Amino acid sequence: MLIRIVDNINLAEAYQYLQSPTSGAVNLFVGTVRNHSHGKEVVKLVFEAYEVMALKEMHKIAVAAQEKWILDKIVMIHAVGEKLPGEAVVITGASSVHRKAAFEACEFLIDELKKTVPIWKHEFFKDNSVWVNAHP
Amino acid sequence: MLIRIVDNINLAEAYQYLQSPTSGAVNLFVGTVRNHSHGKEVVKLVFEAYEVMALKEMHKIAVAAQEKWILDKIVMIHAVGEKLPGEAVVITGASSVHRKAAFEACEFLIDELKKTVPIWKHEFFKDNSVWVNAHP
Amino acid sequence: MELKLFGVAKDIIGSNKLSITAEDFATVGELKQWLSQQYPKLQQLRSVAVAVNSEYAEDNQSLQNAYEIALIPPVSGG
Amino acid sequence: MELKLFGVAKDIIGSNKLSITAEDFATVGELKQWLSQQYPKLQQLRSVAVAVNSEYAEDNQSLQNAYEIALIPPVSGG
Repeated sequence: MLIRIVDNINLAEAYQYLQSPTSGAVNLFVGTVRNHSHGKEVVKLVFEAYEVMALKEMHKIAVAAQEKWILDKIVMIHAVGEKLPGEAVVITGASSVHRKAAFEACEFLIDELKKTVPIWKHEFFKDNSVWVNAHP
Repeated sequence: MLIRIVDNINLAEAYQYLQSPTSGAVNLFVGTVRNHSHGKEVVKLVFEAYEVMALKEMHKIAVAAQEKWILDKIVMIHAVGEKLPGEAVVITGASSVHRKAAFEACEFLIDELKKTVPIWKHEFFKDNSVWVNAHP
Repeated sequence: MELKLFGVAKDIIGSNKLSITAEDFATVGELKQWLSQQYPKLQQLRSVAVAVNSEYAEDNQSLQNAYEIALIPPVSGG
Repeated sequence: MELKLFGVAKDIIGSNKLSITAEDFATVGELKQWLSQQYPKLQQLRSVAVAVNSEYAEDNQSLQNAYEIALIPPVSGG
């Protein structure tokens, strides 16, 4: 498994890692910065991670995916720092013999990442900023 | 929508097309050549397309996906010619505001492509070759 | 008129096209019937469809106005 | 010992770390209680977890053997 916190997401690197002659299917999810959120224009996002713990939690999720599906390879890469609208902030991916497992595992990886991995998104609008999800 | 029959799959081109500042989610499926099929070693695949009809059928599938989900962009790219184990033969992809639609649409695109698009896979083993799916 | 052939159908018939006279066949179904008599190995396929003007055609469809006809053996893209 | 602070917790407390004496708190729960009294705005958050040695910790977990403690406000990666 390729599990990393990076400054800049590299899709080609993720695909290169996942692709293998024993796999017939690769599924990749890329999360990107939207220019609107809650009806307001987003200027930028800034991501902050508790890196050592984030890597551990991502590793646990990847292991859980391997227990649920028969997978060749798994990728989880999250960016930190300032990201502008359109830019990639996260990649999850899985390769497998058949496509169903790759799709299901890739979706599981991003769903779980959002629940437990200690990374925080600071959303900047023109006139204010919020830590996403912080308040009920 | 980006719908093409090509000699060589280009993942970066597919992602560039899908990515947009109004989207928060991109899902990409890449089908690749496996080195084994039915327990035998695969030497190569050769894909043949009835190109004008294949493009029309892919277009219909993309339109059907747009009717089922709210999507930003759709990609369907299939390669023709000789492909070796590990090489990419098809990409489907979708971008959307939220990830659920991107995942579901991307899977729909590849599922439907396999059912109706007039493209044929000739599988070459060491000692023989078969047209995949031809016989019951 | 030319009948376009692909995949296993090309191998069975031994060419990538076949000259036919569309007027000899009232419908797609009649063309399919004639082909399966001429090339019995086509009957062993999982399915055989016909495309008229690069669209899937039903058996009862006429071949009048056909400017492009193709035989579509079971597809296996992806 | 240093309590690591992230995200909105860092903003509320006004620093990315806070010096604490782990021996003052028998459990994670006691530390959380003390923090929410010192920084009442923490109570407005959707949730506050504590990580001990970079693993999520239950409220009844001891802080003995803790070499790294962090406050984990609601995560929002992805």
